[in-house]
Amino acid sequence: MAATNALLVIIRHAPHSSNWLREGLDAALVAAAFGQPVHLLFMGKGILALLKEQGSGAPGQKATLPTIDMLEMYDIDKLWVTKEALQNMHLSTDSLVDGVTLIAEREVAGLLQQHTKILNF
Amino acid sequence: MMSDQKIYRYLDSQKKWALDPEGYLVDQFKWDETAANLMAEEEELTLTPEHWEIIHVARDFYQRYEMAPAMRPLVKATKNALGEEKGRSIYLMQLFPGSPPKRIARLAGLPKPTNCL
Amino acid sequence: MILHILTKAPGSSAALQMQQAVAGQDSVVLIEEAVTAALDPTWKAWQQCQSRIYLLSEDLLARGLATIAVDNQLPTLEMGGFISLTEKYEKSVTWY
Amino acid sequence: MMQYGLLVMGAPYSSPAPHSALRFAHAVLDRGHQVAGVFFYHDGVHNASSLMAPPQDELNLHDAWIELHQQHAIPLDVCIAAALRRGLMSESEAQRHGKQAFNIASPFELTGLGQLLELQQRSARFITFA
Repeated sequence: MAATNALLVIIRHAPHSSNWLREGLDAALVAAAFGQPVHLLFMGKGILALLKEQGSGAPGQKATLPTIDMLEMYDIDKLWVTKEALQNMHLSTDSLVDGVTLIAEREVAGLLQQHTKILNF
Repeated sequence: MMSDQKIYRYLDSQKKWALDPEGYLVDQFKWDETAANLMAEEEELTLTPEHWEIIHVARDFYQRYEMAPAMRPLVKATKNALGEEKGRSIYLMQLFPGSPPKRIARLAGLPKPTNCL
Repeated sequence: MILHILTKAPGSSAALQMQQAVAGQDSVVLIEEAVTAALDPTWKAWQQCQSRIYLLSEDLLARGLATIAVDNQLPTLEMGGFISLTEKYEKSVTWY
Repeated sequence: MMQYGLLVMGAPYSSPAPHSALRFAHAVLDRGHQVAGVFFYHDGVHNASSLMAPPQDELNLHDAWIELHQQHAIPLDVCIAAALRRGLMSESEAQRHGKQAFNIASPFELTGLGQLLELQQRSARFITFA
């Protein structure tokens, strides 16, 4: 993949732990709302945002899953996850929402190089 | 219950619908078509079947994604529900002049789109 | 080419994720809690980013780690050196 | 001479990020560069609270940012959604939300996330402190 003007938003925090996840996704949505192409890279516990069986509303906060589902309405369709991160958490792709693209951990560095704009959450 | 619970005024003389300082419903669950018509009247807008289609698109969007739609996703949701002809920002601007996402959210009884979006 | 800024200690998930993301030509600046890396000369990143990884001396001094960094022959830089690196690298990513 | 954009996401006195960002900003300016703007997001929005009252002999971060603004006319933008959620608001927002008090005033400006993206676009260098 050649250099891209898309904004890369890196998501590294899990739902229901802090507001990093929500505020990272908000930044991605706003960029997309302004017409900027946006790509998402999920690292570490950030992957938990993509679990398809997340309940709603618990505990007293807005659920993440509806926002993940909503990404396609903003034409955000690149959701990268590394195979190694999945393995570390003993998860398989079956537990994740549709539309996730698996990459190898050694591809992460290249991905960062290709994007001129990066926001890390 | 949404975060903004301060009652600023009422939409109707029977005080059935409380509004916040910006004219949004304080209690989303009290929304019905009568409330929508009253709010539209305040805005000097007459709701036609074309308006109602879009209001329902916005309500369905909120049901599914738990967020009132900003312009871009609203256009896409309209396109998905009602076809290419209507799924364009110019069409929404004609029906709801000014800021369609904000006006539609109000009329559809949704929380106002967050300031950032 | 990216300048990576790490603010958390080696062993933190921020540090591990940064190590995954560093490419050949990148540099790394360790600031805040990340300067505790001075205590661990066996940290993998020292090898991974040889000669392109630096500790911010102000943050070392504040934590009483300056002498240890010297003893372990680890490269340090002042705030001015940090600015120089940001001049050299168009992009930066902070890991926290 | 280059334009630097700074993103601050750490809260005062619970994260060293604001101190690092301030020191970095001064060093950048000493080098002859410019700071195009500082954007406060996530817990960084607390930097904008005018009700911050640390002990007298400690640096008041709120005042330090204002000093930076006064000396170099650097915009201090605060994400409005992140701020309101955390109980930080300007007088007009307080009225709009029916609140009794407010703690954000000029030169801090409540603004949308669009400003963050715009700052990133127009800065030759964009550095995050979190």
